[in-house]
Amino acid sequence: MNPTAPDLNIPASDEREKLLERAMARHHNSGDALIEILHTAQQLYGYLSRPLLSKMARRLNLPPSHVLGVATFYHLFRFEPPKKHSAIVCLGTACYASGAGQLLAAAQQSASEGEWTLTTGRCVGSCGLAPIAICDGIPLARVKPGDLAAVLGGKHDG
Amino acid sequence: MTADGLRQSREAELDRQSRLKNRIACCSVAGCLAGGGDAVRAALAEEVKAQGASAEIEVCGTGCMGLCSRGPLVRSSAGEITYAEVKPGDAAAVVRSDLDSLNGRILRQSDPFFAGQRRLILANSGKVDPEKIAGYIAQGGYQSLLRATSEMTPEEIVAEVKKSKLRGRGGAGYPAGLKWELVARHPSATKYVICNADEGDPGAFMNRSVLEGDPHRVLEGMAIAGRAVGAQQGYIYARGESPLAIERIRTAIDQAQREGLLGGRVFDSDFHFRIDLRIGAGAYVCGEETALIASIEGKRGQPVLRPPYPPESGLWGHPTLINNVETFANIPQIIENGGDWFAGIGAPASPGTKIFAVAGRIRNSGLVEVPIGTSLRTILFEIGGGVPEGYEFKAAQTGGPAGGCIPAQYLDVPMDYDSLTGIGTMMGSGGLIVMDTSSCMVDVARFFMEFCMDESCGKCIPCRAGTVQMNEILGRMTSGEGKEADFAMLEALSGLLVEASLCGLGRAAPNPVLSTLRHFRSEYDAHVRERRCPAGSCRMGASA
Amino acid sequence: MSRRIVIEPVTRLEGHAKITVQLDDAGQVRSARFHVTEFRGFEKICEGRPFHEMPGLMSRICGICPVSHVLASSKAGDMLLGVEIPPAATKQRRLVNYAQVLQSHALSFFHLSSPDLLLGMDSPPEKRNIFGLMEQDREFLRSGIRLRQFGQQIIELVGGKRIHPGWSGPGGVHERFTTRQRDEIVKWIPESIESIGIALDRLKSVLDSFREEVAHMGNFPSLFLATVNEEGGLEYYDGVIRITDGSGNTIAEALDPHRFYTYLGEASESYSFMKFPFYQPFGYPQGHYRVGPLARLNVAKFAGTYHADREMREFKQRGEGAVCQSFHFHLARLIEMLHCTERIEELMEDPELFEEAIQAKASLNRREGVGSCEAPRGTLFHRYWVDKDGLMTKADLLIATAQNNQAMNLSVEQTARRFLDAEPDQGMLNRLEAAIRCYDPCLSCSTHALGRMPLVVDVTGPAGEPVRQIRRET
Amino acid sequence: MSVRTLEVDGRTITAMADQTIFSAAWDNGIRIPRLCHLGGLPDAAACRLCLVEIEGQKRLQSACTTKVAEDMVVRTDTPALQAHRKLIIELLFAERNHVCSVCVVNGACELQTLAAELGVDHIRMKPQYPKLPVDVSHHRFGIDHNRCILCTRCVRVCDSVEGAHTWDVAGRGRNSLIISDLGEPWGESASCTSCGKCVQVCPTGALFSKGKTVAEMRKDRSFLQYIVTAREKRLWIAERKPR
Repeated sequence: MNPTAPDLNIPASDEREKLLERAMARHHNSGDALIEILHTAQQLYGYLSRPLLSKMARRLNLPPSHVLGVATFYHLFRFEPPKKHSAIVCLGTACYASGAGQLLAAAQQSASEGEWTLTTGRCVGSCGLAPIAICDGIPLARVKPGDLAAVLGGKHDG
Repeated sequence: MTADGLRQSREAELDRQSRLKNRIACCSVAGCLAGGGDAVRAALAEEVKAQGASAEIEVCGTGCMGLCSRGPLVRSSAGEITYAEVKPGDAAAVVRSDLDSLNGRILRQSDPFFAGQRRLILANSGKVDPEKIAGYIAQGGYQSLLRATSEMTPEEIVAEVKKSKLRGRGGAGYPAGLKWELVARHPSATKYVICNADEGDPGAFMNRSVLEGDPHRVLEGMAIAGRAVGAQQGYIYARGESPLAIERIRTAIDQAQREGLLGGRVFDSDFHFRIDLRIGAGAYVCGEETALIASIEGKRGQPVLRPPYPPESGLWGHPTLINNVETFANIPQIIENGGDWFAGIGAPASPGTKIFAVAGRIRNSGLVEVPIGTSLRTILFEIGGGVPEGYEFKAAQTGGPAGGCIPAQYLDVPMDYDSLTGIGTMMGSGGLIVMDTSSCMVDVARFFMEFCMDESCGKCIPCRAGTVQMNEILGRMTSGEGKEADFAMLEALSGLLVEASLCGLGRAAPNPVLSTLRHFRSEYDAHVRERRCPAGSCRMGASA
Repeated sequence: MSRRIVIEPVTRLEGHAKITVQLDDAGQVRSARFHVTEFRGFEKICEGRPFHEMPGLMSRICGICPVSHVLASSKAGDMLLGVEIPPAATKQRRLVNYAQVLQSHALSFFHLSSPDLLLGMDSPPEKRNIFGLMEQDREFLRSGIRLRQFGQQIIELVGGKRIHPGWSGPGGVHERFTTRQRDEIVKWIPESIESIGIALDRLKSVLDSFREEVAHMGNFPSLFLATVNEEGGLEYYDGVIRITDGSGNTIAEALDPHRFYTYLGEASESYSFMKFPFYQPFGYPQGHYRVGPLARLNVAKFAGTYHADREMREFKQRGEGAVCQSFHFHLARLIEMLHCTERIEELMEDPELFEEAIQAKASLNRREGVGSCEAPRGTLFHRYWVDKDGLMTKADLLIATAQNNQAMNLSVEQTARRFLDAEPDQGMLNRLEAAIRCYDPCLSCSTHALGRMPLVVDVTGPAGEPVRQIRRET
Repeated sequence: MSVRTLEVDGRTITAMADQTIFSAAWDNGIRIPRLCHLGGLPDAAACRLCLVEIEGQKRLQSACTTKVAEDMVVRTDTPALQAHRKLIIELLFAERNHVCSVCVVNGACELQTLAAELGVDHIRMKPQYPKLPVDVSHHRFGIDHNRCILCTRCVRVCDSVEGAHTWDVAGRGRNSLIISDLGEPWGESASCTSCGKCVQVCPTGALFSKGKTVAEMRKDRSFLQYIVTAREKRLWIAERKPR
């Protein structure tokens, strides 16, 4: 263990920490399970902070650079706290062919200052409903740029 | 579970079902759920309750029935009727089988969309609830695993799969039997079976629908494979972007383990087989088998040089059998009906059926399962209903970012592995996107190139930097800034990527460009020499 | 009728520029301007780079005087490290700086200016170049080429490469000076001193025929700025700044070059990318000053070497307190060459030059560093700011040619007034160029510019409308 | 160890059975270009410069990872291979910011040398010039990502020879970046032993010793051979060439 590594600021009583510890224990603190544990950590904390990554590196006996290298390789991992709402615009082929490009442009414009984290997906698997956007888990099928912009720009609260 | 237990379980469920007056199965995979399927199902359940018919009418979920563009779909066992575009308000009419008020949204089995298909892998769709193992068992599920563990030797299983001439459904079409044999013959004591469920092609959702709709079929196929090659551990590597599929697999594994169909001493044999789920985290390249293995090992999903191939040295250096979802889903029926039966379906060189995810400018978009070798015309114009009025067919894109475009003159080409390769595209995992004359083919190539650029793992230079430059050139062309010299550079870079890339992603990345250059060269010329987009839909076309 | 004449670019300069002569209705010169229309943005390139790379990077500013930039940059680096470098390193840097002045002056005088001086301003342009001179006086030109070679030889011997030496950096230099190198160098010295003497005699003998040019091509009182040593003698590497005026009076003494920005300001004009530096207490434009060979000989009280001192005494006789004619830059240049050669000879005998310690090791100790030295064209200042890791956050370069900017403009105007006839002819055009060429401006570094300007002469009417255009292909 | 006989570029050569084509060719004076391979490090087969044609094989194979075989016929320098290599070098130059004239290893850079050998005197594609950081927080060394070609030699030497695993690659594709520890400045890395091996194996000026100016940096890899040989043959005193 590295004595000079930054200390963790998460209180020991934190329930999430216990859950994470348990997840790591379930995988016998094996480095092979890194991606699984990153998933768990992100679910618990919303994103992967540096102290969190450092903690996992120590517990799983992995070099920190390896942990960050793996985490940043995959697009689903976040390193910043997510905003209040999240929207995914699908850019799969079918959606693209149905005008997802314009959809994304409209969404980007209205999401830039709002409370929405806007990401793009490569096919959410609902090609029959193209173009599709998913706002806070709710799919908007055959959505028009204006409607999506209204959702992202408005005081949508759900 | 014992053989008797399986039989009893099956009979009990069949008996229960036979006493029902009607089973109303609501499509409960991503496509229909996105269209409001959950609310429909809730409304139906409410309606049944309100009518006091809970004892005789069951409302359940089921796998993908195919016609996603007209979802949510609901299927009624009474009269074998499928209702399309069902809204919660239709609940009463559906429960009462009030056909008049559902007029125009009634699909019978004779509808060309259903009649033209041969559903083997998707056989349970509309019948089995993916969240309940009993339904799968009732349809004869796990019988093949029973056979494989109690009546067949591993060698016999491999022989049967070889006899079936099943080819891997992941895209390359490598004969599954040969792969199984390689792993089976390896003397290593530790071996693994991996199910590649990292279906990442944009526009492809076959595997996902199979996992969401009939997960046990895949588990059974994997277990049979484990028995055949001598592995005791299997992994399903699923896309992190498909939460529903992940949930369904998890449930299914739990159920199978609880029933003793997975785990130690399956059917009281000496066969032990566990399956664990591994979840990807958003990396297309992990569909490549060595990258997938790296990812399961907790590493960056970067491909490593082959050989050695996974059957020799795969997961943690042990012999590993990797097949994709659809391949494994084929296994139970091959064991059940025999390899010869399977070999008799579809094209002689590539037998069986194939699921295509048909989307884009087409009337009936969704999942279509047909015998391999069915012509594109049949799939698109008979089953798919053709392009909607006012549009004209231009090309179909197969094989995702690694594939190519099929122009109208090849509509009669049989959809099998070798024929598609012959016209410069590939079967791929089964995505089939229909484009009409308003699609700019240069922009289509650019779209796929951008995809490959974003998804390149960055390990080898040709793919990492070559995709950037190809994207740059295609971007230039679609903005009206293309140069004559760009053609030569595109070709040179394509050649480099095809020949020098480390893995399949890089080698296949130029395919959409090469294929569109081959079939739609005049469109490129118009962009570069005349500074116009004939389809009028790329960046240049839009601004003009 | 008011006309505007534009000449661009001025040929036989290291860089490109253009001249506009504005005429009034009477056909007289209203004003004349020397435009610098290129922009190179070297300061921008430096940002974010480690300061250790600066000497190498800065040497790329200019292919003519890379050494000057390397030295100023190295000295700024020394200051960032907070070290005094070993004597051997200082002496090596001095040696190379002398060599640099020698080769640059040789290029300016023999290759660029001597065709005008020896063939006459009105000789046909196709003859009035180095090839024309070659036909007339092969031996003379050869001696000039050899002199430049001598300077370059030293730079190559010590710095490794002739054009872009990276031998010096923050803290000192990177290779020891050897007796073998000395032996190579001393061979050249007698010949050099003789050649420079001959050139001096040649120049002095033709000066009478340039009476008009001497009097009207940049003859005006101004301030002069240069580095001098503690005794007030000629100094090129390390000293204090002294400023004198057109009558030889001392305006400022013993100014710290590391604080140049406290007494030198920079003004800008819309017509030029090049800044107009001025002496702050006098304001702009009154505070404009000249730097370079002429300024150095005016500011310094003596040279400190035998031959140069003799020539310098004679030189100072040409003015009253100060030599104000920019035409005498040429003469000053030759005297400096003589001085540099003598200094090189002295250094060859200096045991400290051969000492083992050549590098002061230290890590970053300051966040701001200034380095200055006398470049062939005048005083050069580099000022750097770095972050805590030593990455450059900002660079500010004050370059010799820029400091002569105002003087060049005045010279152009004066020349135009005197030599402009009713129609622009080649002799006039050439004199305008020659006026600029006195300063041997290195425009590429003073504007840090990149690119080429077409050669165009524009004549415009009262409202600025073009009357005619003269093109001259380079 | 048994011996194999094979043909490389028309010459018949012999090699140990466990030798790669690359090292067998090298032993016989046939130099195959490469940037990611370095004797003594595990191979990545990533730069694709050492690809060779092997008779009877459809695909080009990387010489650094392909073992020799009896009667193998290898061609290392066909026009097609040369064209690929030139293009790879061009791609590298266009990918980041490789301006030799202001680089610390100018004149001693493997990328530059290869470009010269292959006759790459200009690039025909659009330079990307991403604005990447320079990290000089380490007291002895610096890393300039603009000059990094992502060969991962540093990552490999740090992991397999030094054993510190300070370096790794973060991100992917064109956004790949070499990182130390959790992406903190190198100087704050707790795992770095400051051994400098990464600096010495770096083929370009991406990793450099601080205090070096343009064209001054020279890389010394003798330590690698020494460590590897010493481990294998227990030769603890390195043979050093007299300076």
